[in-house]
Amino acid sequence: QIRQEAAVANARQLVEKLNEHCFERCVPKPGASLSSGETTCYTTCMEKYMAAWNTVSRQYVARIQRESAAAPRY
Amino acid sequence: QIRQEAAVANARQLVEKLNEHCFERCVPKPGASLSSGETTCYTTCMEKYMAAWNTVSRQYVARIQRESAAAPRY
Amino acid sequence: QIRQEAAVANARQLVEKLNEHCFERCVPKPGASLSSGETTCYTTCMEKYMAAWNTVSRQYVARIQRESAAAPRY
Amino acid sequence: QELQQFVVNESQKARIQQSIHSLTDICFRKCITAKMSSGKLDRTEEPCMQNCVDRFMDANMTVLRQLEQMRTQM
Amino acid sequence: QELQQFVVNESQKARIQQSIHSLTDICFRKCITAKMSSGKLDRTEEPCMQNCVDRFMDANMTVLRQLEQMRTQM
Amino acid sequence: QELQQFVVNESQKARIQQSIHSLTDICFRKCITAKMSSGKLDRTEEPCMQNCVDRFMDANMTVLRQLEQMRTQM
Repeated sequence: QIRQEAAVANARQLVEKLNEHCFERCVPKPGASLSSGETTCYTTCMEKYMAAWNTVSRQYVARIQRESAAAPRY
Repeated sequence: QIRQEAAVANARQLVEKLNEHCFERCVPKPGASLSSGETTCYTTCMEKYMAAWNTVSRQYVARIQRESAAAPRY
Repeated sequence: QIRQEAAVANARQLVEKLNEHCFERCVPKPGASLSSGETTCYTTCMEKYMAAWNTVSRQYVARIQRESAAAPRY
Repeated sequence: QELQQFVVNESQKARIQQSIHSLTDICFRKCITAKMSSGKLDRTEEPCMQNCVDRFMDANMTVLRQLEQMRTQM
Repeated sequence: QELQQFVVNESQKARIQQSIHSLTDICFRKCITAKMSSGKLDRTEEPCMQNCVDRFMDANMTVLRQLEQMRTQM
Repeated sequence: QELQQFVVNESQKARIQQSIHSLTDICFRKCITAKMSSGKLDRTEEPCMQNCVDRFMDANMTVLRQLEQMRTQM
């Protein structure tokens, strides 16, 4: 159960950060509704942010594993 | 008592954010004392930030209520 | 033991903030390795950030003490 | 059980407060760009703040819908 | 009761540490704008950092005083 | 004791997740600067994100090494 809560917190933070970046970039002047250009930008930005998050995860975890293999702790 | 602590934490965060924005804007080069121009700017900025916070609160809560009325959860 | 944990948390936050600022400034375009210019900039930035942290600590604590001496609380 | 309900309610409230702080931060930056001249929100700032809240939530909905879709496809 | 005093003291210390981190962050951004050439704070950076701390606290005082005033008027 | 191990593991995981969020934030800002045209990372963005993670960790190592050295000299 604790694990599930951690996963939810993790997903929530991803969405928060993503919104921060993509709203900043794709909606410079908020109007009476999201224009189709803004919506397209947002969807693209969202996919890119998640791709970036995946790349960072892979790279970071690989690095940590390499380092802990080089200097094992007993 | 928990409620009161929450209210204090809430007020504290408002003041923190407000200081962040207004100090950034109104005191570009900190000198030996706050000039009267800086003080005026700060007071105005503070009032505006609190007005903004009020507008956001009203708009956000109204939106949440509209949405939870449209899609009630049992 | 609680005190020690607090000290560790404090040091960790200093390092985090320092990395944020110095990486931002010294590594504008991350390449295949840190160039010697980037490394020098980083070391300098790190020392400056820690010097800044020391100055802020001294100034802040002195100010608090002055104020609590002027208006003692019973 | 009453206690549990109390905790749920309070943490929901805390989350709403958090969102309000974060939205005020984001939208103040976007909408209040002119020189500080009055402590009130002016004729362009007030609707900008309101639109900012609503567009942010529209965008957030888009994200959540897409995440939902991705989960179903897995 | 001693335990309670210990908790109060420690959380006060934690809050002071937090303020120091946040002030270092804000003032480093404001005062350290030149190229990193030395690890020490130079002749303009050191007083700028000190003034930054003091002016921030002056401004904070203004805010708290005004909030107090508003509360009395309610 | 199993419980303790569980807590240690989970909080380590939480710290790793935190680092991944923070690195994604920093590196997205550095590497994704062009107009959003595709949801995937393009030929320059992907290696930039990877290098960004690795260089950040190199720089972080430098900092930790220097802090260690300073502690030994005290």
